[in-house]
Amino acid sequence: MGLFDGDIMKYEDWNKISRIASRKSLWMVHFCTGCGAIELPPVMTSRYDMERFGMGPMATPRQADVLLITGYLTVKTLKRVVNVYEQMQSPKYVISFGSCPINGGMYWDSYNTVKRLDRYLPVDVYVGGCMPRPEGVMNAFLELMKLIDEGKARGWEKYQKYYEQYKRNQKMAFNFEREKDEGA
Amino acid sequence: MSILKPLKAWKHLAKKPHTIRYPAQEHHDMEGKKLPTDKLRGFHSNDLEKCIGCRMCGQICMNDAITYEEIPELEGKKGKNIRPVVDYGRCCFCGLCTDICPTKSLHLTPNFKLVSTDKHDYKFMPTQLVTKNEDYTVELDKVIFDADEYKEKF
Amino acid sequence: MVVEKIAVIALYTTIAMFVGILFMGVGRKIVARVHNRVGPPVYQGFIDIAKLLTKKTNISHGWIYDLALLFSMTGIMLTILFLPIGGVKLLSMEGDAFLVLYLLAIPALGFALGAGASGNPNAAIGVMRALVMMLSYELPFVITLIALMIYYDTSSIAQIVEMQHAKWAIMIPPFVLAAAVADMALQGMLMEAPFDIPTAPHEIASGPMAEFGGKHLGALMIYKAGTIVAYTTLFVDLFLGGGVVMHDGSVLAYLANFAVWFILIFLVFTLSLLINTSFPRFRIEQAFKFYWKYEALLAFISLIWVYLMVIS
Amino acid sequence: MKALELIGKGEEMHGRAYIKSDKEEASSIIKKLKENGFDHFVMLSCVDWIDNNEFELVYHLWSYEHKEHVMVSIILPRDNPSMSSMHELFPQIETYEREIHEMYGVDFEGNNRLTPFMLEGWHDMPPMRKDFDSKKFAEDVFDSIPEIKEEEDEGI
Repeated sequence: MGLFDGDIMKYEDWNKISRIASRKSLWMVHFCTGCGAIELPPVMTSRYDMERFGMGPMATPRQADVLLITGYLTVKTLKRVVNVYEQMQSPKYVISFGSCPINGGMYWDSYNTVKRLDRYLPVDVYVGGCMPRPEGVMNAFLELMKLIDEGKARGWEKYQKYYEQYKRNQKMAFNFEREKDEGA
Repeated sequence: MSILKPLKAWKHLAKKPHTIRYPAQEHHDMEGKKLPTDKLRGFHSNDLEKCIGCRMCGQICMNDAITYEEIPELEGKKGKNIRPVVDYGRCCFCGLCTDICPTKSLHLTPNFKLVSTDKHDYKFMPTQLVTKNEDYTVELDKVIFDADEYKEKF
Repeated sequence: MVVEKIAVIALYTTIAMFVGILFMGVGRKIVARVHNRVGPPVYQGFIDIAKLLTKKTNISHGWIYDLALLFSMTGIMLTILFLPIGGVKLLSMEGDAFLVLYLLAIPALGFALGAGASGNPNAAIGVMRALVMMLSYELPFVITLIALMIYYDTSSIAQIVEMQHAKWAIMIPPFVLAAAVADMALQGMLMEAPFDIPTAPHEIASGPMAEFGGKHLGALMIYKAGTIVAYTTLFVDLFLGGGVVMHDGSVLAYLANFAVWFILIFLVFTLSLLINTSFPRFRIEQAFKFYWKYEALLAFISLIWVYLMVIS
Repeated sequence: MKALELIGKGEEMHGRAYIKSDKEEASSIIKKLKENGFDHFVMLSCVDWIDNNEFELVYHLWSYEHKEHVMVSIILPRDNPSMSSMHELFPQIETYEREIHEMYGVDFEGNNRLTPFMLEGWHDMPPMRKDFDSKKFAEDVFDSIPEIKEEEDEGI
């Protein structure tokens, strides 16, 4: 790796190029978990047209950079979301939509909905609202671009660093009763 | 010929795009009014002078989103010295709290944009600094702020 | 001499890739305008590739997966080198029309090899469809090529281009028909609608590319850029005189030919994109039927017409 | 109403025929209805009447011929409720039975596909029963999951 160790280009400069490029070309994986998915069509199509910022929907997680958690997340969906998130190639970012992933939303007393997304996945940007309007969604994208440019969107590094804690929390949510019985 | 009918789509090449260039351009309706209208149910606004701390909003809230914060500086006024704090990680903007409010001090503004990297930003005490019709022109952080900030001002 | 030749070849392939990547961005802009949108900036292709090549992690599925991309990239570069670009011959020789036909199959096979090595079932379906598609568009395309070879009495693409100096092939009545057939074949080669079933993103999760990500996808996009230039140049060389307007060999003629070549491949690519934006997708057996029934019939008519012109 | 004439009992309720039945009789009633034009099985629902200590299973049928909606209701005891499966009559009933088995714990004899359907790794009481305290469960399970403890930021 002599190329990037300072022989030709400093590692920081290389990182900066990477950040500038990934800011202007965020591809999102088209995986809709909840009601917020319906706010995406106006954002993607001609009314708000997020392709202006180089964003576009991608069919597979391997090609994508952004994972959108559009609304509530059941335990069953969380398993799939974690699969998708781990298949994505870093740098990767997570945006959470609406009230539900922040603190449960209107499913705060539900038996099958995970209440706080940040205990299972590192979230880079939250959007408020139930659901956020397309302008709010656009604001979230712009905020994420700003964070990437400043080098502050480091959810994926956090996930690598605290991997054990995230895995433990995910396991606790996946088979909650079994774990509790074994513990008792 | 029906096979050539889809080619009508090419006429859009000569037209101006339909897109709203969002951060630079706001969404307007056909008459030039800003959208969304005043009726949009966005974040709350509360007139702390008018509010009497009756806890009605917290009781009717089905999402358990409203808790109360004590403000000692309000002691001596009519009612109790507690004021509602709304958790927007729970709120679903149904408007029941504004319907039940006996003094009509709590209402929903058309402000709906709040993007943050910290989930704790979503729990704050709504205050009222502007009248309802002017809400558009004011930035979100000028309308609402944290309970702590509010206390310092007194 | 050899060093000069290698430098020129490297320059040409670099320019071809550059033009291809630029065309990807321009293409997205044109598609967006037909959709009534604003669309990304025209340099979006460069940003996308830069982003993909600077990804931090990269998953490989074995050495076949890695080398297959190199295989298809080499195939497409060789194709570009055998085609006269603006009348400039790089590796042209007698009978290279047949060679180009063989070379056209190499990128698709390399692509298939890489996608097969990734082991994704969607990729397997996509590869199967891509190979069937290749089989379908080759028949009408080969017939039109034979018609050209009979008319110009040569099997060298460079000579076909030279003999079009006086009159482009598309101005001769039978070749109008043949050009229409070849344009639809080009649609299949570029995998644009209505023949985009091999990479249909909504059905089989972008097909052969399903497992590609990071640097591999970046390389794949460069390959895709190469195919755009190679196939449109092939069409321009065969029917539009290769963009040659001045034959005196001066520097001015060189630049003018290059500019005309650029404009012509842009027009051919734009036509392909506009067809892409306005038609729905054929199923694979419908595409096969379209090529082997209607297109092949039209190609045969033009071939017989040309034959009658030549013998009379 | 046509359905009431056919079966000879029941009452009209909000423009629909409502037939009360018991466990043994139900399948013969539904078979008779199916043979006489009520061939669209709409849905199977379950109500938990916790005060009476019983479940009510409601089979909804519709006839395109008579343009009539008929509900066949069966009362089951709340302890060890079981009912015979009707997937021979209507194959699609299997999925409804699966769901009700999972959400209420009603056992359907003869249905071989009573495997977990929407819940995964569920070991508690069926969640749609009224004595299941969803709020307490959510507090116990999801609020007990700890936050991610971050070290002091040293600029990753």
